Amino acid sequence: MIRFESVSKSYPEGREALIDVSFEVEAGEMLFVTGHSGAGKTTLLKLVALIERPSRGAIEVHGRNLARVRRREVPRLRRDIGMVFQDHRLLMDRSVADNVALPLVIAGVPREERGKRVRNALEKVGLDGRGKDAPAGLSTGEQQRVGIARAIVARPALIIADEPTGNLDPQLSEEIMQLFVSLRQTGSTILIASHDLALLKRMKQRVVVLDHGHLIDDVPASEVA
Amino acid sequence: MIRFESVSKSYPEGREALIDVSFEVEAGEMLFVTGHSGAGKTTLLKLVALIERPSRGAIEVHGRNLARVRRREVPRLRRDIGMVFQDHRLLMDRSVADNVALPLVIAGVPREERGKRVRNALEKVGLDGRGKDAPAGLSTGEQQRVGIARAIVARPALIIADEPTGNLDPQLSEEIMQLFVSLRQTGSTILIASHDLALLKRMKQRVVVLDHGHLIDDVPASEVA
Amino acid sequence: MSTRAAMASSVRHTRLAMWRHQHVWCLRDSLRQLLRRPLGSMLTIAVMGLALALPLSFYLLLTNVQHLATALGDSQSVSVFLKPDVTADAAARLAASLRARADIDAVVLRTPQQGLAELAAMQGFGDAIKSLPDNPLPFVLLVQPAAGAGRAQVEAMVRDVRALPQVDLVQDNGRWRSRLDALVALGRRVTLLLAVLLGAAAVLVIGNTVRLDIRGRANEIAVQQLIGASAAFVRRPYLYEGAWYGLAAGGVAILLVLLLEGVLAAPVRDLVASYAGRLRFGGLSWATLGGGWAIAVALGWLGALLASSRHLLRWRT
Amino acid sequence: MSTRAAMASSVRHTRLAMWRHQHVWCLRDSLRQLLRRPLGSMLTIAVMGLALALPLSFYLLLTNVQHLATALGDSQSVSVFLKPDVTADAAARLAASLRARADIDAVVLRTPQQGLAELAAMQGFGDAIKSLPDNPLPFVLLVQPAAGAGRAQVEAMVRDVRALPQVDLVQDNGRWRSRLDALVALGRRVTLLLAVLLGAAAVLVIGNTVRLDIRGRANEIAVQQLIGASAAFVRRPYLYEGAWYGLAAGGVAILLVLLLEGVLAAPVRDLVASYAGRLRFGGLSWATLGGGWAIAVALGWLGALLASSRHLLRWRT
Ligand SMILES: Nc1ncnc2c1ncn2[C@@H]1O[C@H](COP(=O)(O)OP(=O)(O)OP(=O)(O)O)[C@@H](O)[C@H]1O
Ligand SMILES: Nc1ncnc2c1ncn2[C@@H]1O[C@H](COP(=O)(O)OP(=O)(O)OP(=O)(O)O)[C@@H](O)[C@H]1O
Ligand SMILES: [Mg+2]
Ligand SMILES: [Mg+2]
Repeated sequence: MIRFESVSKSYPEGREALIDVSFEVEAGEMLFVTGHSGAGKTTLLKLVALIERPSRGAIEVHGRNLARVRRREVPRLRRDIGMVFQDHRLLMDRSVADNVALPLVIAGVPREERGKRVRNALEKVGLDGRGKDAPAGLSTGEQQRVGIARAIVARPALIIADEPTGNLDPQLSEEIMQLFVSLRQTGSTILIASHDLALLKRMKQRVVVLDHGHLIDDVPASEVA
Repeated sequence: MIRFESVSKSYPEGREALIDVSFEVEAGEMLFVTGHSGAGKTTLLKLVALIERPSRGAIEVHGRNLARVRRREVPRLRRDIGMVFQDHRLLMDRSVADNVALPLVIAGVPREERGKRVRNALEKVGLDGRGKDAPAGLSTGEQQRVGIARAIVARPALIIADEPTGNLDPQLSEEIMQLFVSLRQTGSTILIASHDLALLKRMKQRVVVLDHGHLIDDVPASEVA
Repeated sequence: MSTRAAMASSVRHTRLAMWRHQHVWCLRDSLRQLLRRPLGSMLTIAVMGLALALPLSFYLLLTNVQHLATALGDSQSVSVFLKPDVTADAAARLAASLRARADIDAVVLRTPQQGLAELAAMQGFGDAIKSLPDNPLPFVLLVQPAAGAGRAQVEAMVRDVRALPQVDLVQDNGRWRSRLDALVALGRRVTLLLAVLLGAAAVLVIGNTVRLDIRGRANEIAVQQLIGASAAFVRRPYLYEGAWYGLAAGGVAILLVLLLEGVLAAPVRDLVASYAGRLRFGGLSWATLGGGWAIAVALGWLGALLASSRHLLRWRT
Repeated sequence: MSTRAAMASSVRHTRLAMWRHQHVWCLRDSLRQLLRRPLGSMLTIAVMGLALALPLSFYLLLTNVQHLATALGDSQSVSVFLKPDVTADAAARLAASLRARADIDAVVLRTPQQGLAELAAMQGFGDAIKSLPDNPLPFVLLVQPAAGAGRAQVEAMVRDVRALPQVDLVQDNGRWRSRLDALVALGRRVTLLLAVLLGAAAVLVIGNTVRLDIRGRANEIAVQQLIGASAAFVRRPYLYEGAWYGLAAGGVAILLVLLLEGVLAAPVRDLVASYAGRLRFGGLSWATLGGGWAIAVALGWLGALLASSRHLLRWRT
């Protein structure tokens, strides 16, 4: 599903966020990316979603070499990816339901169908009945869950989540992670960045560890303890 | 320094974020506020900083009854508070240094003095040399540290931090918390909301616990284990 | 129909439905955005309406000046005063010979009697002149230059006529008329210039508003793009917005012009009262107003197009 | 100086320094914000410049129409044609008696000889008239109504004069002049209206721009307020911004008007060539231009003031 081959990424100012990173994720697999603040976790996810382009190396997603993707094809590819952003990225002047519905609007899903699927997604993140609220009227953790609902509402083949539990208490964090695990059972590939080591240990999934842009460890699910 | 007396806060839509909360913080004391997502932690901090007003009950900060503070006095009171926001609240179109300098500009500190103090604050959060970068060019954890630098740069008597380590890895989280503890030694009163129970246990400071708006526990520093 | 054709048609149908759902959403959404800040939208509409009303007003004024010029008659004519000793016969012969010229359309012969009567009527002391023992006036030929003759040709003709032995004096009435024509032409050019300038201003106003609107919603656009919205999808509400601004502003401009017509009609009527109904105040035709309105919508759309294209280039992904 | 006074002075000094540091920061900052988006700023300035240039242009045109009217002379005068049998003596006596009236400023007596000479010169067939055996024209009195007399008073006077037994006919030249005056007055009113409308439009343009700018920077404002910035501090850069827009737009407007002067001067010179230098094209004075510029700055400031006050009310804390 995803293959990184000696990928490096340096930002314009010469900062090297990723250095010679290689790994592979099978379709339907779940992978955690961890590492210290500034290690390059977000950069790695951004490369998969075509938000950034690698400086060197090749990335393959869904059998496509991302280097060959032309700019006008990007939107279509992104529609197959559900992404949870570290800073939520909600539209503050729309209701929670409108935020969650956005991927469906972009995909041209009819109105009634949208309503149904939005309610379903909000229920999954524990925000049933808050569809009409403004995001500003939610706590940060609640906003984070709206972002998660938006990422899963269109049932994408690939889900990318950047620190999806950074603003959640330990118990809710575990619930949300379990939600991702259950999505995996419906066939989605899932890629999650997180620095919550305690949580990762409990999830017992494959973990890759970044350190100053280097991939320093790749622990299979069976060895996580 | 801070006294809450049977404070309740309900938001316009009738949601009760805090219910009958009472506690007291001495000048120079450090207090953690914890609780699940949506428990009311942010609301509590907002009341102290006059960002929200209580629905019932009285709040006293620095000997002033906040109910008696007129609107045009608010800015002056806020200048005595350094606040770290859960969503950072950086100005994305200014450099990191400009962001950190903002409280000093508002206080009318001369230019050279500003530069010195900004460099000093950035150093404390481990971002020396990144003053000229744009916040968009920082990882989320780095942005969070910019927010912390901005809160402490004007050496306020009261520091309020909302989830200041939500985007930081365990090691850096501890370093930042130690920074707050050290600020306490220079006489500042410190109020921090966090859901990182493991971290709180290690810090060994007083903790109050919120649950659905109720203050359900108040653990003195000596009893934290 | 083969299975493949049926499938292709079904896919096309789905695409169309998708596209329709997007458009319906976008229509509602852009209208909601405008209504969300009624004051700001009204400001923009008022400014653009004013910018469009001005060239229309000038066009209105100019049309009426042309009316005036036309009503004042085809005064391109040239008066040829013959010497006092030229007889009626000789005058008629001369008139006929001038009529034969290619650069002359018509020649009217005016007798001394007609001239005296006219002079008497004009100067207001008819009795005095009528009591003259003898008519001192000569024969006069009113020469109408060929239609479409330029100023230079008319003046060449005047020189020719002036050189004739029977001619005492030639008075070229066309001069003031050509001056008025020059004035109207100048006015027309200024109006055109103004229309272009203010049309551009209208595009700028809308473009600027949409641009600032886009800037204010940069975050929303970025989010849409991150979620997989195409450039066309992101841009569509702004184009609708521009067209709607144009529609409203065009309406305002037309109202303003109709108002101006109403305000001007009365004083102009008084002003031209002495022309005894030969002049009337002409409003703009419905076709002109409708065309202006359509142009307004197009300008709004154009402004939004420019603003949004410039903007979308910013986000490289 | 007591210790307390010294301390108070020191505090005041510090306050002043604080205030100065804030202003310097804000000046640099608002300029930087404008330069950051040069195209957008230029658009706004162009639109506002155009809005300001229009009333100035109208003022320019109107000034020149008034020039024209003045150059055409004080034609409020009334021509009084006496009966043919009135003698020179009787005419002089009548002139003297009219001069005594309060509603008449001056009376000029024109003899039949002068009238004939004038008629000859005017009508272009001098020889014919000069060869008349007898002068058929009467004495004429050119009566100048009292300065400041209204139309009604002049007409009452005309009625009086018309009733005199010696008078054959009264021709009131003032009529067309009063029509022109009415036209100029109308033009002046239209220009004033336009100036007010377009001044308002300029305020709206700036206000709208600043408003949208504030909207686009709502997050920044919220952050500043959370950190303890006073309303004045938050508002200041926008006021500077508005004033700077006004300054630049005023400059543009003045350039446009000077350009219009340049463009119009040549054709107007041609147009009035026949008036033999009695007319000249008058530009706007430097005082007018300077005043216009100052008003532009004030309008920009005002627009920003309105936009920012409306806005700041939104954030209640
Ligand atoms: N502006 C608001 N309008 C309406 N409801 C609000 C508003 N802000 C917060 N709330 C509600 O009040 C409750 C408490 O919110 P608060 O932000 O204080 O929670 P929190 O403890 O900070 O949660 P988190 O850990 O997720 O940040 C939540 O249910 C939230 O939805
Ligand atoms: N747009 C950018 N321009 C320049 N430098 C960048 C940019 N984005 C990230 N960086 C830098 O690249 C490095 C890796 O950033 P990244 O966001 O991938 O870290 P991260 O692992 O997600 O950290 P965190 O846990 O704090 O979110 C950091 O040093 C950061 O400053
Ligand atoms: Mg990150
Ligand atoms: Mg919170």
